[in-house]
Amino acid sequence: MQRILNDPDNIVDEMLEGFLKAHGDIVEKTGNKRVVKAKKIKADKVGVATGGGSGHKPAFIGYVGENMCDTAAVGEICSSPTAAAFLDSFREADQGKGVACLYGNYSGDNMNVKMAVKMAKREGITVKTVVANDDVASAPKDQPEKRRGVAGEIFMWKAGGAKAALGGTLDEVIAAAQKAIDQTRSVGIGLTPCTLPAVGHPNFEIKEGTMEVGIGHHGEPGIEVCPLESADQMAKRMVDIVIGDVPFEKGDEVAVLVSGLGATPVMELYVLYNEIEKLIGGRGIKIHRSYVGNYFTSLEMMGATLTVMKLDDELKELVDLPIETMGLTQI
Amino acid sequence: MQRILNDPDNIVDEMLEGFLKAHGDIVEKTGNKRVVKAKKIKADKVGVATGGGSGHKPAFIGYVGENMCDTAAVGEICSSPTAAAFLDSFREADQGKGVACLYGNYSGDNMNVKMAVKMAKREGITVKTVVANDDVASAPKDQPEKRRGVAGEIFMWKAGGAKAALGGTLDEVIAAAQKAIDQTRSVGIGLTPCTLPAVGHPNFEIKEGTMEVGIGHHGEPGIEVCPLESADQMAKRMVDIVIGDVPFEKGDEVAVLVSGLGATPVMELYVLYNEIEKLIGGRGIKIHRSYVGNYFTSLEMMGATLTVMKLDDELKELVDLPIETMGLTQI
Amino acid sequence: MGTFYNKDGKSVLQTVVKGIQENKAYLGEVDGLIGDGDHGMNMNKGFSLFETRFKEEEFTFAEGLYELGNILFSEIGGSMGPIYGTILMDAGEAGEDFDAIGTKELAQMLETGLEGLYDIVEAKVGDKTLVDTLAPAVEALKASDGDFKSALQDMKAAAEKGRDATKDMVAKFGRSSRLGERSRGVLDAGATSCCIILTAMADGILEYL
Amino acid sequence: MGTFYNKDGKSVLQTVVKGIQENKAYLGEVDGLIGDGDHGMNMNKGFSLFETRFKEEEFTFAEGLYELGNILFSEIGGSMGPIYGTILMDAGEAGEDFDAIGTKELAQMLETGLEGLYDIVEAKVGDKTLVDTLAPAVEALKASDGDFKSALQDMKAAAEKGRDATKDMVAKFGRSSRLGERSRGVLDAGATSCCIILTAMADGILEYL
Ligand SMILES: Nc1ncnc2c1ncn2[C@@H]1O[C@H](COP(=O)(O)OP(=O)(O)O)[C@@H](O)[C@H]1O
Ligand SMILES: Nc1ncnc2c1ncn2[C@@H]1O[C@H](COP(=O)(O)OP(=O)(O)O)[C@@H](O)[C@H]1O
Ligand SMILES: [Mg+2]
Ligand SMILES: [Mg+2]
Ligand SMILES: [Mg+2]
Ligand SMILES: [Mg+2]
Repeated sequence: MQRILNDPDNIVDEMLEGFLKAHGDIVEKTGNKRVVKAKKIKADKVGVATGGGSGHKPAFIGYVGENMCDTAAVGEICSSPTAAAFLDSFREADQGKGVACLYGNYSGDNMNVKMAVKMAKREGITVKTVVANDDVASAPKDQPEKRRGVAGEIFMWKAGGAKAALGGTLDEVIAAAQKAIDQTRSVGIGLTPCTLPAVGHPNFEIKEGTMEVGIGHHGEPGIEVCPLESADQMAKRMVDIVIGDVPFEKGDEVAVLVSGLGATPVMELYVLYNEIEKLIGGRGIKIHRSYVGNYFTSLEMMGATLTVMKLDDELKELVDLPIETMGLTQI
Repeated sequence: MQRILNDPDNIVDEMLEGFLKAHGDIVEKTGNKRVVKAKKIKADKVGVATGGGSGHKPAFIGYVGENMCDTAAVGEICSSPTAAAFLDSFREADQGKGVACLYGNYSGDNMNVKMAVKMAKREGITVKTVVANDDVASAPKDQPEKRRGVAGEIFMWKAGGAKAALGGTLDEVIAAAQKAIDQTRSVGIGLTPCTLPAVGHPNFEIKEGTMEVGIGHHGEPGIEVCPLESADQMAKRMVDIVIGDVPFEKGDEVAVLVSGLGATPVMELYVLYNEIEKLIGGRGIKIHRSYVGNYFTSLEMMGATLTVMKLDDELKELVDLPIETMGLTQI
Repeated sequence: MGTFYNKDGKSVLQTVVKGIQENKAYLGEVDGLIGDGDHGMNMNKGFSLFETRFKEEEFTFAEGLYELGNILFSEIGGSMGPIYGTILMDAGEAGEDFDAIGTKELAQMLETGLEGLYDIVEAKVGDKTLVDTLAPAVEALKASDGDFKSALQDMKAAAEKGRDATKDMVAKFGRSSRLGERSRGVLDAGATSCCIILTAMADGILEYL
Repeated sequence: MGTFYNKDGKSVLQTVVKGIQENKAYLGEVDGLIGDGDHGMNMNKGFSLFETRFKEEEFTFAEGLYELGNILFSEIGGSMGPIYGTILMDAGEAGEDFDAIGTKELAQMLETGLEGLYDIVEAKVGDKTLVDTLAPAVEALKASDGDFKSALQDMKAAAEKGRDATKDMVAKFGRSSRLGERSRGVLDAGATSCCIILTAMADGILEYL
C-alpha cells in the first residue's frame, strides 16, 4: 500500500487538522473535533448542515463555505459520522431559523441523522432533512428510497445552500434541495478498487480489462461487470442510464457534473466529458453549466461518475450563485 | 491499463475539446488547436504565455485565466509543445506590450521556446522568458541551470500573471516572475509510477514498500530510493530538502503548495500538510498562504510535491491577487 | 444453575474485545464482499478505544457493556454506532442493578438490547443483518432450562446457526440490500461480528462458572 | 560506386517509417529507463503521421526527409521536433537539387543535418545523445572510398557502434543529464532511434543498388 499515512486509525483526525490549517479563510473548527463549520455563517439565515464518511474529498467538508453548507459532520472512512457529531453540527449551523440537514442515503447516516434530529428537537432546534438518492444504478426506479446518494449531493447542497443564503425559510430551503435532488440522476463506472488504509488491501476486485458499471462510492458492486470500453462507449452507457431514468427531455436545460473517483487522470475526465457533451447535446438537451474534476471521490479508485440535474429558473439561479469552498469556488 | 480513453494517440486533442467545452467561461480556442487563450485578456497589458507537455493537469492550460496566464501551448503527453504552438501562443498573448513566456526547464521546451522567440522577433513581437528551475532534487545547488521546473511554476505564473494584470511593464513582469521562481524550491516523493496511455505499461518502477525521493514530474528518477516512510517522516525529508536549499530563514513569510501527483487521495495530502505545517512553523517560518490539492500532477502517479516560496511585500501582493482559472480560483 | 458476579465483568469484556481485535481482518473481508469493507476496521477501532480508555478502571459487566456501546455510539458512528451502541447501552442499563448474573439476567439484558435495536431499525429475522444472530441467541437463552453453562452453550450454538443462516439470505437492509440476489451466498458482516461478540461473551463468562 | 535516384526516395522513407513503427515499444522502454518513456510513442506518432499524409503523394528522397522533419517540428514537438526536425529538414534541403544520390551526396545531406543540429544544441560526441550516432555515421560516409554499397555498410556499422558507445556514457544533455552517474549503463534513446533511422535508410537505399 503506497500511501501517505501515519497511524491509519488516526487518518481522519490528522486530515482534519491539516484541512483546518490550510483553509482557515473558509472554515473553522468547533468544539467537536469531528464537526467543521464555515467561517462566516451569515446571521439570521437557515443553517445548512451535512455530513458523511471520509474518503470522498472534497466531500463533505470541502463543500462547507459561503453560500453552500454551513457545517459538516465527519465520519470515519466510509462510515457515517456519529449522531453526536450530527447533533453538534446542527447546533453550530442553527442561527435560530432552523437547520436543513442535506445528506446521502446510507443506512448509517440515516440512523445517526434520525437520532441527532430527535436530540436537536429536545433542545428546541428544528431540523428538517433531505436525503440524496441520485444513484440510478443502486436500485430500480420504483424504489427511490433505496437509492444511494452520490455526486448529485453537490447539486443538492448547491441549491439548498444558495436558497438559504438568499434568505429562504427552512421550508423553502428544504423544498429547493429536495427539488434539486429529485431532478438529479447519477451513475458511476469503476475501473480499479480502493484500499482503506486501516485494511491495507483492496476489499473488492475489478479485473484488469473489465469495468464495474454502476459502482457505488464505497465500491459497492454495480449493475453489471463488462469488458473495459473506450471513452465514447462509456459515455454512451452513462448518458443512457442517467438520461433514461426520467426527468430529462429534449429542450431541457441541465447542469452536468463529471467527477473522477480519485485516481483517474483529470485529462481523461475531459476526454469523457467531450463524449458526454456530444451525446447530451445530440438529444437536444442544453448544458447550462458543467463541472469536470474530482468533486466526489472514493479514495484512490479509478473511474468516473456522471451527474445530470434538470434545471428550472429557480435551480438555475441557485446553481449560478457564487460560492467559495475548498471543493468548488465559483465567481 | 484501466483508463478512460479512445485512441491514445488522440488523447491530447480530445482532452482539449472537452476542456474548452467545460470552461468556455474562462478560456477559448484559437486558430492553433494546440493553443488555448484566456477569454478576457485585458487590452494594453503585457501578455503572459506558458506551455508544456500534457499529463500534468491542471498544468498548463488549467492556469490560463484572468490575472494568471493569457495563453498556453499544449504538447503531447510529457513532451514539449512545438515551436509553432509557442509562436502562436505568443501571437495570441501579445497586446502590443510584449510577452513574458514563463515555462519549465526541460530540454524540449528550451529548444522550442528559443526557436519560437526567434520567429516572434522577426514578426516584431518581443518575448522575454523566465525558466522555472525550482526542483531541488534535479541538480546540485551550484548547477541551477540544470534544475527542472515543477510545481513552483504555479508561483511563477501567479507572480508574473498578477504583475501583468496590475499594469507592469514587460521587464517588471519578467522581474517578478524571476524573483518568484528564484525564491521558490520544490521536491517530490513518488510512490507509484504512471503509465503513458500510448505506451500501455509503466515505464519505470517504484517497488511496493519503497519511495522515490526527488522524483520528477515525468517519473525521472530522484536522489534516492528508500523504504516507504510514514507521513511525518516524509514531511521531514521534504521540508529539510526544500528549506535547506537557501533562501528560507527564521522569521520569513512563505507561501506553501502541497500537490498530489495525481492518484494519491487528497485526504492524505492534508495528513502530509499537517506535518509540513508543524515543521515549517517549528523553524520560525510563517505560512502566509497555503495550497493543498492536485495542482501539478503526473497522470496517475501516487505521491506528492512540496513547494515553498519566500515572500516579500511585492510577492505577497502578487500571490494574494484574485484569479479565476480551472486549476485555481482565488477570491 | 450458576451465576457470575456483575463486578467480575471486566475480564468478560476483555475477552469480547479480543474476539473483535483478532477478527478485524476477517470482518473486513466479509464486509468487503457485499459491503464497503470497513466493518472490521471500525469495530476494532471502537473496541480497542474502549480497551485503552478503561484499562485502569474498575467496572461491572453491565457498566462495561454500556461504556463500550457509548464509545461506538458517540465516537465511531457508521452503522455500528447506533446499532451496537443501542444494543450494548440498553443491555448494560438493563443489567445495572444486578449483583449476580445468570441465565435469566443475561437473557433480560440482551433482550432489552434487541428491543432497543428494533426501535431504530426495521430489520427482522431473515433480512440478513445482525438481528439474525442476536434474536435466536436471545431466544436460546430464554428457552434454556436454567443451567447457565448449558444456556451459554445453547446461546453460542444459536448465534452460530443464525450467523450461518444469513449466507443464504438476500439482504434487505443496509449497504448490501441494493444488491438483491447478488447479496446471496455470503455471510452478513454484522451477523458475523455479533456472533463473535456473543461467543466471546459466553466464553468469558464460562471462565467464572 | 553506385547511386540511387532521388525520385525513388519514397520507398526508402517508407522503410525508415517502418523501422520506427516496429521499434515503438522498444524505444519507449529505452527512454523509460532514464527518461520519461515517451520517445517511442512520439516518434511513432510523427513518422506514422507522415506515412498517412503522404501515402498518395509522389515525392523525392530529399523532399520526403524535409516533410518528415517538418511534421516532427511543427506537429510533434517535444525534443524530437526541433532535433530531428532540424536534422531532416536541413538534410532534405541540402539534397533538393540532386538527381542521383551516392556516397558523396548522402554524406553532404546528413552532414548538413548534423551541422543544423549543432546550431541548436550544445551536445558533442560523448555526451550521450543522438549526436553519438549521427556524427560517426557522417564521418564513415565521408571516409568511405566511394563505393556506395560499402559506404552504406560502413555508415550502419558506425551508427551501431556510436549507439552502443552511449551505453557507457554519462548523459550531459536532455532529461537524463540530471542523473549523473545513474545514467550510465543504458543506451541513449535518441542515439537508439537515430541508429534505427540510419540503418533503415541504408537498407532502403541498398534495395536500389
Ligand atoms: N438498516 C439496518 N438494519 C439492521 N442492520 C443493519 C442495517 N444497516 C446495516 N446493518 C448491519 O450493519 C452491518 C454493516 O456494518 P458496517 O460495515 O460497520 O457499516 P456500513 O454498512 O455503514 O459500512 C451489516 O452487515 C448489517 O448487519
Ligand atoms: N539538449 C539536447 N541535446 C542533444 N540531444 C538531446 C537533447 N535533449 C534531448 N536529446 C535527445 O533526445 C532524446 C530524448 O528524446 P525524447 O524522449 O523524444 O524527448 P524528451 O526527453 O523531451 O522526452 C535523448 O535520448 C537525446 O538523445
Ligand atoms: Mg461503511
Ligand atoms: Mg518527453
Ligand atoms: Mg461496512
Ligand atoms: Mg522522452
